[in-house]
Amino acid sequence: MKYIEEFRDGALARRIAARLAQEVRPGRRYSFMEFCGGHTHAISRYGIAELLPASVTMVHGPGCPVCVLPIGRIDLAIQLALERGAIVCSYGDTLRVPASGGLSMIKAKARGADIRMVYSAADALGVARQNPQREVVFFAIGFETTTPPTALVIRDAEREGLQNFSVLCCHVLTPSAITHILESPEVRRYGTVPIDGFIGPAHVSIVIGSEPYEHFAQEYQKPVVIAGFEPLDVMQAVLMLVSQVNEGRAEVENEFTRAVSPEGNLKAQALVSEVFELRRSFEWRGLGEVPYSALQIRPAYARFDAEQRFALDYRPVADNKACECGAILRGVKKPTDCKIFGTVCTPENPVGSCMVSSEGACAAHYSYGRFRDIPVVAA
Amino acid sequence: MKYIEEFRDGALARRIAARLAQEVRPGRRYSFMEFCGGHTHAISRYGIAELLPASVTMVHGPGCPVCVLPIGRIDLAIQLALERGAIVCSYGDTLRVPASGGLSMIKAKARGADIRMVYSAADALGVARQNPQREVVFFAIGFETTTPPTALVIRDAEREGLQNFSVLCCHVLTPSAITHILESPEVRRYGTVPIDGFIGPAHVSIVIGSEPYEHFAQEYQKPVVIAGFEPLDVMQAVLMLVSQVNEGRAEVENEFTRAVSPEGNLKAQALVSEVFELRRSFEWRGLGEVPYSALQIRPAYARFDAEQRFALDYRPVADNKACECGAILRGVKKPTDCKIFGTVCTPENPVGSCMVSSEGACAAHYSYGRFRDIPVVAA
Amino acid sequence: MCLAIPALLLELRAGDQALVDLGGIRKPISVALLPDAQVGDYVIVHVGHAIGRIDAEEAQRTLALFAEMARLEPQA
Amino acid sequence: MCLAIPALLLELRAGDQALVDLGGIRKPISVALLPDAQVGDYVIVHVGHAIGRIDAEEAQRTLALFAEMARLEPQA
Amino acid sequence: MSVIKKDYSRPLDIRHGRVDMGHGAGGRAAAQLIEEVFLAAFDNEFLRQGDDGAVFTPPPLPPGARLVMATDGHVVSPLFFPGGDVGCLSVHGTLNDVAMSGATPLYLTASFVLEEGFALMDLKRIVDSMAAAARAAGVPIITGDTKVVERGKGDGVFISTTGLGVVAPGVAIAGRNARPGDVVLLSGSIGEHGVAVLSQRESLAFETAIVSDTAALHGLVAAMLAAAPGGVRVLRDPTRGGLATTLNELTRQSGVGMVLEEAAIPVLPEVDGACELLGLDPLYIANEGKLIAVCAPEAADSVLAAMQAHPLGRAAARIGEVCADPHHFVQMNTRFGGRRVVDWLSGEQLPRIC
Amino acid sequence: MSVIKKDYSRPLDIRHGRVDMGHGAGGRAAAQLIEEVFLAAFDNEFLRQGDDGAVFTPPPLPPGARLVMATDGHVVSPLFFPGGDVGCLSVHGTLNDVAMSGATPLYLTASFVLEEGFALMDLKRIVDSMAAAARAAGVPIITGDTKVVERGKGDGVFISTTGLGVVAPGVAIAGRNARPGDVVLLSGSIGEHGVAVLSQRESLAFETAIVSDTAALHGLVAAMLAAAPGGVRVLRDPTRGGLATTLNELTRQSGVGMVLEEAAIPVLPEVDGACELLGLDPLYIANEGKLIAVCAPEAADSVLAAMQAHPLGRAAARIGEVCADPHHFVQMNTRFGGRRVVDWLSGEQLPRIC
Ligand code: SF4
Ligand code: SF4
Ligand SMILES: [Mg+2]
Ligand SMILES: [Mg+2]
Ligand SMILES: [Mg+2]
Ligand SMILES: [Mg+2]
Ligand SMILES: [Mg+2]
Ligand SMILES: [Mg+2]
Ligand SMILES: [Mg+2]
Ligand SMILES: [Mg+2]
Ligand SMILES: [Mg+2]
Ligand SMILES: [Mg+2]
Repeated sequence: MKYIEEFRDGALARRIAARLAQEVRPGRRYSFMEFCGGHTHAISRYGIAELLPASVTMVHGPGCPVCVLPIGRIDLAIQLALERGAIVCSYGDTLRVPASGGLSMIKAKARGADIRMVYSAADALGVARQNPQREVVFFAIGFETTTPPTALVIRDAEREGLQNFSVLCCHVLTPSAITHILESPEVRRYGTVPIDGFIGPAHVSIVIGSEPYEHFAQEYQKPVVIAGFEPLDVMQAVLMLVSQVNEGRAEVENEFTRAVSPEGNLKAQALVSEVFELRRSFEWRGLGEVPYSALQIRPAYARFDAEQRFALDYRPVADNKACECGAILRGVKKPTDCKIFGTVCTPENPVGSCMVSSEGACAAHYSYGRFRDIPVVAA
Repeated sequence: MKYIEEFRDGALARRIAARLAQEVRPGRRYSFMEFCGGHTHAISRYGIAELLPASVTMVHGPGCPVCVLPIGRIDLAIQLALERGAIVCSYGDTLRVPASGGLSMIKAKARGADIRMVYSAADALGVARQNPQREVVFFAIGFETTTPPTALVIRDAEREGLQNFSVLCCHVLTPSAITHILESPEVRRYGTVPIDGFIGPAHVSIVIGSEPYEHFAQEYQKPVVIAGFEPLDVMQAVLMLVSQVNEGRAEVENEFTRAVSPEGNLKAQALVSEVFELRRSFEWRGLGEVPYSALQIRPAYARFDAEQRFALDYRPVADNKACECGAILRGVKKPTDCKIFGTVCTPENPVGSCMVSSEGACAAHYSYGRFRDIPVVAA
Repeated sequence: MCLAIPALLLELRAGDQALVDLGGIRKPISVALLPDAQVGDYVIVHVGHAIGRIDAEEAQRTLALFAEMARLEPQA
Repeated sequence: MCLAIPALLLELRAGDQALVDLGGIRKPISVALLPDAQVGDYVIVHVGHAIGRIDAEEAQRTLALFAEMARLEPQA
Repeated sequence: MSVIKKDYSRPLDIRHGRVDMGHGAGGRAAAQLIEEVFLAAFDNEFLRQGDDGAVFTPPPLPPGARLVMATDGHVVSPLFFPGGDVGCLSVHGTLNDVAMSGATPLYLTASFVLEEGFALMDLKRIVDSMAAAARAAGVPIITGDTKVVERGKGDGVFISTTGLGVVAPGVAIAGRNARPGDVVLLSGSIGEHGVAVLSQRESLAFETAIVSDTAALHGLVAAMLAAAPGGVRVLRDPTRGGLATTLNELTRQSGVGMVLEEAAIPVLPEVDGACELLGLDPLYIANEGKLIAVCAPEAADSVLAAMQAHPLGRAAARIGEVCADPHHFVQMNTRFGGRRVVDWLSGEQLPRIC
Repeated sequence: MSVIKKDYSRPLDIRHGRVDMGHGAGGRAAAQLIEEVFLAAFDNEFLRQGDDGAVFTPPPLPPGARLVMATDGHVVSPLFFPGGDVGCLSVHGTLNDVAMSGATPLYLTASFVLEEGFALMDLKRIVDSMAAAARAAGVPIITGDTKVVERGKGDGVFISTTGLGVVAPGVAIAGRNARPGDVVLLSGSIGEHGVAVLSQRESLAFETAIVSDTAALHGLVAAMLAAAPGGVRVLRDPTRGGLATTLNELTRQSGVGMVLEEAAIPVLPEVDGACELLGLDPLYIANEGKLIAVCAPEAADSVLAAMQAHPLGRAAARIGEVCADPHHFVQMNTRFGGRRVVDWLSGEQLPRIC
């Protein structure tokens, strides 16, 4: 497959690895956060960690839209389906995220909730057209990449005058999350999370462009390299970050020039700002309430806003006590720091959201990397 | 089972048979119509014909509510379910009656119609309560026996203020059907259907009493013996009819005094006349349009009348050309007179309605009596 | 037509309901159409409703009539 | 995050729809978010929508950069 | 830092859990369901092989011995009914079809189609009931399969079982073997299974002490065969469609007719009562623990005696005779003194008002 | 006056008819459905016996020979997909489970659960496809059962089949037999069945030339066993859960680990494309005509050669090796040069956005 396979070439990977080994300064440690779950997934799936010099540590960031969904939001979706009789449509990965009372959307479905997996937001609109006598709610999650398709269906529903369709909007914003991490005491005050630079989002950046990252690079003096999700992209980005650190630079560099421009997709941006506006505050799993970190539907489209249509009342719900997802999403801990990783919490029975999506740090490590974990205890 | 088994005693039957054999006048033929399918069924199921003298012929009447349902009425019920999305509830035997286009309610169900068998009219009301968002129609058929329960649910629905319940009323009246037969050219003019007397309805008479039959006995000089549906009741009624004929009497006699009084169930009658009124004309399968032969829902209960609620337009549909149901229901022909009896038309694939209910003359003969038919042709 | 069957009324219940027994089978029915039905009556049940009752004396009389027949010697 | 994949745009269709090909798989997608998409473009498909396109020259440049790396002798 | 426990997995929450699509996807959840529900209940050396099929060494087959396979799907609604449930039914239903060849059943297999949302507790109850029935019958369930379908595309659980049995040399039992003059025996009263199930249908709800007659009949069959070697010509269990339909099958297969005596056919008063109430005929009601035997006239008495001496045949009776009839009619002399055809069931037997 | 024709019945209206509840009630309609659809298609001496089970004389079993039974329920949606349908699948799926014991399959049984309203035309198409598959495989369907469930309580048709096969003396194949040092072979490219089925799902609809790989593998197995007697230790068909899950089953059963070479696992570009598009992994996608063989190292080359010489094994490859590992991990050296765990499938494999 063109533009895919070329970026998964193992021989080239070994060359970049060799170059990296030359580039790292003896005695210096490098710690980079890959913001996106897409990078986390690539690192685990392709075994990139084994190709990096021992002095380079990758810290997983909060960039997985499924992982940052707070329990209370899933509860709302389940409530709509089970108590209000709505058809709730959602992307596949959302269905397994743990909610209150031992439920998840997929378990609610087994209890009779009419929950449907869709591949595209447009499919949810199709479900609404086919079921005019039912309320159909699209449970919309995702970062800036996934927001424009949601904006599109809201605009289309409005144009068509659909009466039974609404969106439960959980779209969140990348820059606010990065700022939040950079502002966190662990990074700023205690230095317990040393971050020497960021691998910047790939697909988010296709939409928003590379400009929004200039701010961090300047304000926090952290290098940012925007990189694609293929394994060579990741290796190259690490190499570029190491170079910046070595040279004392803190710039926004773009490894993913084949898809990302400075200004991004203007059409998509315009559509998003037509339909959505900044939300004053939004709860993220792991990060808590983060001001201006999410979107809500503009008043002009209020009748497509499930929160208003059903007068929903958001109730935050505490994560499982043992779960370290919060700390992991902030980069403070690693999956194996969690006491129940791989025992009580597995992809089969995820306790926290990081064990759900294969981009979640815990799931990625469990599924791809846990053969490295020692010691072994027979159960 | 008390009041059942005593009336099925084979030894007694043979005594009555013997008495009958004594009673019939040599050289005289006796021809009696059992109005009710219940009697038809008993005659076939218990093999009563074999116990009757050869000079006594039983002619089957039109008293099977399923058999007299015209195609157009079933079409209405199917239309409500398939095209109007209603839940249509009906008694079990109705489901197999042939309708237009090769359908029946049970075949419509296989095509997605929401058709539910109920044991009681009250169950249909229960379905309406449980499905407040759906229209629920009770397809009500039957003679006077079955009408009071329908009246009751309409009254109850009105008291409860149920908004989604209505009745497609197909209730018909026994006396009009008997009059129609007595007035038919075959009986009056040509004498092709010699009727020396009637076995009068059992359960209908519980409700309407024995008085309504006095009219026929006097007006048409035909003896009527009201009889229960157990086999001894039937034999005894035949004996009583033979005696009346022999003695030149034409009276209403009541063999079924254990259940039938002269005035009937007054409470039931009152309820029926509160809810229903005479219909100007109604199509019967076999008999055609018969004036004042059926009931319709009174204007005071109009919102429970499915015909008004859905603005239904009744279209009469001709029976299958080969089908002799009409002539059979009028007593003019016997099942074996039909060219397709037992070949194209079987209980499995009924062409006419007389092959549906086990009280239908064709079904009763096919299921219980056809071993008497000769000759045999290998298929 | 009109399948109906005599069953013993075992118990009157609220809302015009009653419980009947037929050969050991018990079934709730409506007695709304037979408001004076009593426990011990054999009521005639049709589509879940009592529409009438058996008059025990008349039943006896009918059976006696049959029995009388039985006493006559049949002609062979 | 945000699974997305470059696919060859084969055909533009009415209503902002298009057909793409990925390794022989053909799938209808929406190009409403990329109105200037052209047949022959490699568009980046996310949840059934083209959200961007591959700049072939830039892709070449990136690959050239890797290739350059490959020419350097690794230190064993 | 956490450690990786070998093969750790959280036990299923049988009390509150429900079947979800993952249990049918073939992954870890599926493996767990099989282990903790099916394997736990059926436990035997064949299942413990853990392979997709079960390998076994058949008993030595003397010359003239044959094998028999029978399969049945079980889709009863409701799943639990007085006297049984779909689990034990799925064991008996297939064992009986094996036994009706005069065979000794050896092994069973089971294939489950579960509906998403089905309570694990109910599943366990059903599987435990299957296991108990299989154990009581002395026939292990040696291999199986589980699929899960979406809610609204199944009905709790469907169980298809297949049985393998061995027919001893000299035993020649088949539906085509009835001959005019043969005697028709019935092992007991009819209609209990069907009435027990009907009594639980929401729309018909009636109370009854009747319980399903579901039972494994191979023991009874063995006793009958032993009583009159070569004397039993046909065996058949009158399940769906009841006695009437089953006898019609046999007259058609053998190209004969039959004449039954209504008075000889045992029916419990409660079954009669339920049938009167609903307008049904006991001859068409399903049985799950009864059999029909057609015997050579000279063997009939000893076969009947052997039946009556067995706990599952105490009420066995001679109910009729085979005759020549090019129409293959089953006729019946009614208790009332008449005669009538006893036809095949047509369509479904629906409760009727007329 | 009409006459009674012997055994007259109107033929089924296959073109316009649909399954109704009567077809499952055991009466005349049920008998007719069986005769005109099932018997017409499967026709063989066993079914023609017309009994509830099929009696047969097994082939002579030399000392050391064993029998194997396997059962599988088939619930695929949609029922028809590129390259096959639930009918042929239900034959191949079970034959393959029999073959994975190294057995020669002898007989099949089939149990159908039909949904009220299912078009008879579709049923006939499916049954004909089953018949063709069974005939091609040389294995007759000797007995069966049909049930009908109400609309909304089934999904068109579910088919549970059970197979009986014979394992030759000396053949000892089981999931527990893998040993460190053994070689893992795969008979061809993976993921085609799953992708072909997915491509027909309304919500995912994509066009592809991919067709299901559904096929009966016992011929391939016979060729492999002949090539290296005693050399094949484990056989398994990687169906639900795909190659990844099946290998995890095997490592667990044998108490070993495995190391795979990603570059050696054949995957068609279209399968790769579909997986990229939907966020799936071909290692977890179902196959219906592939097998995994674990062989003694000295036998691997001849087994592989035999596979490649067979039409169903042309793309066969050596994909990895068995190793000692108390965790029973399946690990994989990635094409990229890293190493990772290849875990069990967890839950269902859902298309994902991240
Ligand atoms: S292993 Fe599970 S519980 Fe622990 S941090 Fe990860 S997701 Fe949370
Ligand atoms: S046999 Fe059938 S077609 Fe003929 S009269 Fe009777 S019901 Fe009508
Ligand atoms: Mg069977
Ligand atoms: Mg059976
Ligand atoms: Mg049977
Ligand atoms: Mg299986
Ligand atoms: Mg259901
Ligand atoms: Mg199997
Ligand atoms: Mg299989
Ligand atoms: Mg298998
Ligand atoms: Mg069967
Ligand atoms: Mg369905």
